[in-house]
Amino acid sequence: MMLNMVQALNQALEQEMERDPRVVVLGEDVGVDGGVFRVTEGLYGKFGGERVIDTPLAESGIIGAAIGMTALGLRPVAEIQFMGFIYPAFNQILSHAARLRNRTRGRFPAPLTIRAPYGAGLKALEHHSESTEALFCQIPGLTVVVPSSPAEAKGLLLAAIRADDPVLFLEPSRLYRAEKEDVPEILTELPLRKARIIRDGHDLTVVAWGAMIPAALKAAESAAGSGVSAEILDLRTLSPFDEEAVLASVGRTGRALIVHEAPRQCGLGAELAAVIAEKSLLKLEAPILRVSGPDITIPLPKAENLYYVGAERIARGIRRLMEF
Amino acid sequence: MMLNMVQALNQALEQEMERDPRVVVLGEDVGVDGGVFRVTEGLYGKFGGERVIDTPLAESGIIGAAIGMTALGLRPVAEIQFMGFIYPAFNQILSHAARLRNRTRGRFPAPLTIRAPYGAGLKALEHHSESTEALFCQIPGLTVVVPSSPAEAKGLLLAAIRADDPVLFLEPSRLYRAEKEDVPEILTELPLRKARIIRDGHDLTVVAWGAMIPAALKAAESAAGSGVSAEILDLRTLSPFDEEAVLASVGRTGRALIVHEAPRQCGLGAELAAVIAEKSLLKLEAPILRVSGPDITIPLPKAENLYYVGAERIARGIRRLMEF
Amino acid sequence: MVLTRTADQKALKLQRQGRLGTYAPSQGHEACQVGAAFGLRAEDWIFPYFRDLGLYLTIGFPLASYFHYWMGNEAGLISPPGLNLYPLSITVAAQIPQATGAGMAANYLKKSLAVLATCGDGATSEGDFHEGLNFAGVFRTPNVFVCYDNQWAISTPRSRQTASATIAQKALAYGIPGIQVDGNDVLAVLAAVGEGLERARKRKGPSFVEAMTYRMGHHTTSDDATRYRDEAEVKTWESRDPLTRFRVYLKGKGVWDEAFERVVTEKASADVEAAVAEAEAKPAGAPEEIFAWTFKELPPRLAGQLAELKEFLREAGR
Amino acid sequence: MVLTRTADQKALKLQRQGRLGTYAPSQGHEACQVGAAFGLRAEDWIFPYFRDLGLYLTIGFPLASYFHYWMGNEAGLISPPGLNLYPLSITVAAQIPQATGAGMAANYLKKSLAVLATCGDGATSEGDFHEGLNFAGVFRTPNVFVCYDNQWAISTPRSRQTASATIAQKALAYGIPGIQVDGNDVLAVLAAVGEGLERARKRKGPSFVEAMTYRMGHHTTSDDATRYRDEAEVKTWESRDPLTRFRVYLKGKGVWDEAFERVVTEKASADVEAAVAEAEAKPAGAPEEIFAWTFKELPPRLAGQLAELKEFLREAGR
Repeated sequence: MMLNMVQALNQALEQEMERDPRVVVLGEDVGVDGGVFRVTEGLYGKFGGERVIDTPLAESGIIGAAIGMTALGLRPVAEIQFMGFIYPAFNQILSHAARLRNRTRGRFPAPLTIRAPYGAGLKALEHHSESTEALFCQIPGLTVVVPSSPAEAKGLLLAAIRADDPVLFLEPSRLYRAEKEDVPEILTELPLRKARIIRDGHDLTVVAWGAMIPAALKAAESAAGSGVSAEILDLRTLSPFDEEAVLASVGRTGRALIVHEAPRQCGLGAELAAVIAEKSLLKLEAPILRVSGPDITIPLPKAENLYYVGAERIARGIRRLMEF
Repeated sequence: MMLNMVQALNQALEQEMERDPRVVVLGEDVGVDGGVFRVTEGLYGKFGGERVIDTPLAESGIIGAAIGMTALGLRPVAEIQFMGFIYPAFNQILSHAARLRNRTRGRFPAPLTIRAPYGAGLKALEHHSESTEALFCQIPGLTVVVPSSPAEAKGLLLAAIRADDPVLFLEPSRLYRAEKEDVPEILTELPLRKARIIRDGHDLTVVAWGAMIPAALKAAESAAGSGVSAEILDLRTLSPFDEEAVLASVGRTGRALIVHEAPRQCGLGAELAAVIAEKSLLKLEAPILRVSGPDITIPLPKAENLYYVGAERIARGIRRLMEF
Repeated sequence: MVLTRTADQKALKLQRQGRLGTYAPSQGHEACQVGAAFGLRAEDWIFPYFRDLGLYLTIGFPLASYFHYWMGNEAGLISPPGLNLYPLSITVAAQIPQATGAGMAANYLKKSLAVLATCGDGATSEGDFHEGLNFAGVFRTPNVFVCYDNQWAISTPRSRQTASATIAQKALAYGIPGIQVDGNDVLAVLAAVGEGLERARKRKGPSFVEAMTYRMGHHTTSDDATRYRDEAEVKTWESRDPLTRFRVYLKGKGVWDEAFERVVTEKASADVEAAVAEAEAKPAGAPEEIFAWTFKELPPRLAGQLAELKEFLREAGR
Repeated sequence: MVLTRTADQKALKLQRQGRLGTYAPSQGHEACQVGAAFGLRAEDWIFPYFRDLGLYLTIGFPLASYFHYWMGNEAGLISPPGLNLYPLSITVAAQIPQATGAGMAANYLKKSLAVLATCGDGATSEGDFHEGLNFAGVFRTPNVFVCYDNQWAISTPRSRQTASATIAQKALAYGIPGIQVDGNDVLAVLAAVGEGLERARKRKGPSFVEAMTYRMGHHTTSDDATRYRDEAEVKTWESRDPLTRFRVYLKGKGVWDEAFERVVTEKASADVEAAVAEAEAKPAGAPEEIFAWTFKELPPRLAGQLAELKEFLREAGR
């Protein structure tokens, strides 16, 4: 069935709730309203208010409550309305959810999923365009996942909910309704921790995720016009990430371009570059480049385009890398 | 006068409060008790409870209040008792303190200083040995400073308080009473954003900060016995960091070893490696190596030594880099 | 209040025309916003939230700037010199401990002034609300906290926001006097907040006002309130329109007539149109503008990124 | 309570001897810890904080594990099978919303059980306390929240922690019944908490108990309480020792005599010594142990770091 990402996520939630009575959904406006982006639409009507829970406006309370639910064997899926509003819950995520397995030597893992839309491109209010995934990639015990298409979104969300570790599942809001894709009605989960090559190439490797994937594909097509063959690796799981796939691709192509819309400094691109620089230095034919947002707060809509990373900037990065 | 780091910090606070009536101190137990590490000892008696403020137990409240104080022209120095307890204040730091200058186009900057002890080595309770400085280095607008000796601590704290931007000032608790140093009674501030070479060398560059500096010096001495000449760069300001100094030193030596006690993934070492890999690739004679804590939560005291980065591990990193 | 209503409706119209971004409408809140602001003095401080148009206008904040912000430019948050207005908080309740801190500063500086903070009922569930009010109680700060209890936080009704019988009674948890007033009665709000401001200026400590009102519109222009609330409820509150009520009151006092209404309405329309024109004439952000305010001085790495951006724009022919 | 006192004093002695790490002593809290725990049933859940020795012992948590944790090994946090005890929270108040979530889960699962959470008076200032209690009120969870109001949060006296007249009245802000009891009277605590547990099991909603007590010792072994509090105050509370009071009560009931005391004391000492021996015999963490529990399956990158560590240890001859 042709679905956009919102519909695919909705289907994943509905099917998984039907399959597994341990799955509950909670968050601000996820119930009666169906979520501000409608990802949870229809669930309240189908599963009721004790299972699709409209909470008060309190992010730390939401994540803390989700943690407590795992104690009794539930698998909560908590929604944080926008990534820019997740920080009040930072302590519950970092000091608790991510550490419980380790603190209790496996007695009380915390298999919860935190969903949040993230990223720029919607010309939204302050705090509504955040892309701070790297902050969460330094948290031991936390799995961070970002889908790049409707089918990916469904399969990875199923995997996130079924994972026995806490997962931060970041949804690129720019892709919510961008395109439809054929999403199998019956779909098992896609593997976590595995990157996928979505375009083969031999001149350079573009490592990206989320909304940067369609942009990178576009840039690669335009580069192909100039005879440049770009391989594109969709990282999918940002932490723990698939180092082997990254090194294998860069080893083949000899050039690495890392793309993210987050600020450059201490973005996940830094870690990827560092790993390549440590383990594949002799295979490199050019410096490792990053195309990213600058190290500033993302501007309000009037100047958002000056910040935002799209196909043009990626294409420019490809050119610069090939010209080296 | 020979002072340890606690005494040097205490002297900086006292002198700056005498000099500038806008400086106030707030936090848990900073007043009557003089701080759990005694950094604020004596200030309550000297300046009174409206200026050296014992707050209720609420980290977001502390930072939020400090921000509000800057509105009326004060320069608050807020203490978070341990870095592991700073996360509830993450939203106030990231979304507010660091952004106010930008949000108001300079009308309301937030010149506050947040002090927090950090790092391992004290064999402390859970959450008392955190080293998550990199989480704060991706926040645009926030300056992150770490001193590595008593005199540095005094000079950099003075600079942090006088800075017109918000500063996170992280104090390596392991160095609080480790050594005394001659600290000038009259000392103006040391420059922010400037690294310093604390040991000249020509075979490789060790970039480090905080408690890793004495360890790196020890490792460099032992390497010198094997004829290896290690240059040591104390980064001091972690964000925005002194890229020029890093590239200049690595350009001279051709080898880079980055040392931090934080987990490796997405640590600041990743950004340093990425910058070197982007801008100085052709000058490198060996891969960029990182010596760091592993990507796990720091263990409780019985196994803390398995995590902790000290001179031995740094020496091993130097050997591996030179053997390449 | 008429100006507020007029400007608010204009903002909605501009949003539909694509001339203004996502917008949080104020309809229904005119009395509590204006009433909260009316008793303020020049030396007082204000920590507002994101639905506070009437407050902004009452204290003399330029409407053009207000539009400019919601059109998508940070420069619209700049308070004119002499206006002690902190930028509105979008992250819910973060302004509460900040306002308390301003009150602590006033105490330390021995200033006789009041610090006003506003929030919605949803904000009362956030940790920051609690921490800020608790500090205010402990430090006896010169704060007045006003909660516009408008019954809905997006789709969450007041009854599911908290099981507390009133919001006002939450103040008792902090040793702060709390009062509930009719938020659609501008004079009631003014009286209650005014009393709090006086207490504050006399350094008698903080106070809390719950102003009962109703969010007549959607949460923002991205929201569709018909999905989750009853039209009948909206109708009930329509009949309590704060403007109508004040009009009736003024008429009873003999100071309102249709000519007066016409003058006020026309003045409001003209002011709003002028403000829109002024806001739309302001330049969009340039590369330098978005880089300039991260730090006091541009660090070399940021300067490099700015140069990179400008080079990209040049190459792209923009 | 005797066992708690004996184990607590032993922990302090071990800490001074360097055999146990920084420790948060429980002296003075025996009645509220034991009283809070005594009415629990096997199906109930517990979310404790870091000063809860008496609670742990009352519900049958192995003392050897408790020592093991405070000696510096995570394995000491493992609850035995069948014991619904979540790991204690060191970060203040984080356990409160977690306990509420457990209550929400119980509601969803239609289980008749109670969820107990404990905290100190300092915790009541944290945002998480507020958010967790507010959720409990809204969702009518089967929670009992017990605050050991021990007058001091490190150096902050109760009077500077909040301007609220009582901690118990804070519950009213969440539509939750709150009660203040004498926390040094084990039967009073048991009665109040027991009533709450019954309410919870009958799905009548949450309740809150403030148990007035006193932290007789330092905050932890790293603290020096003589720097900030009056010896006279400590003396006053010494005379209210919960053990003495219960002894007097039992004597009055004719169920206490010196022979009984001797038996109890000797049993406690023997149990404590056995627990210490058991805890000290446990192995220190191995490299595999500190890596094994970050994720369910060790990711390749972590496996690489583990190999790196083992190589380092081998090279270093350890």
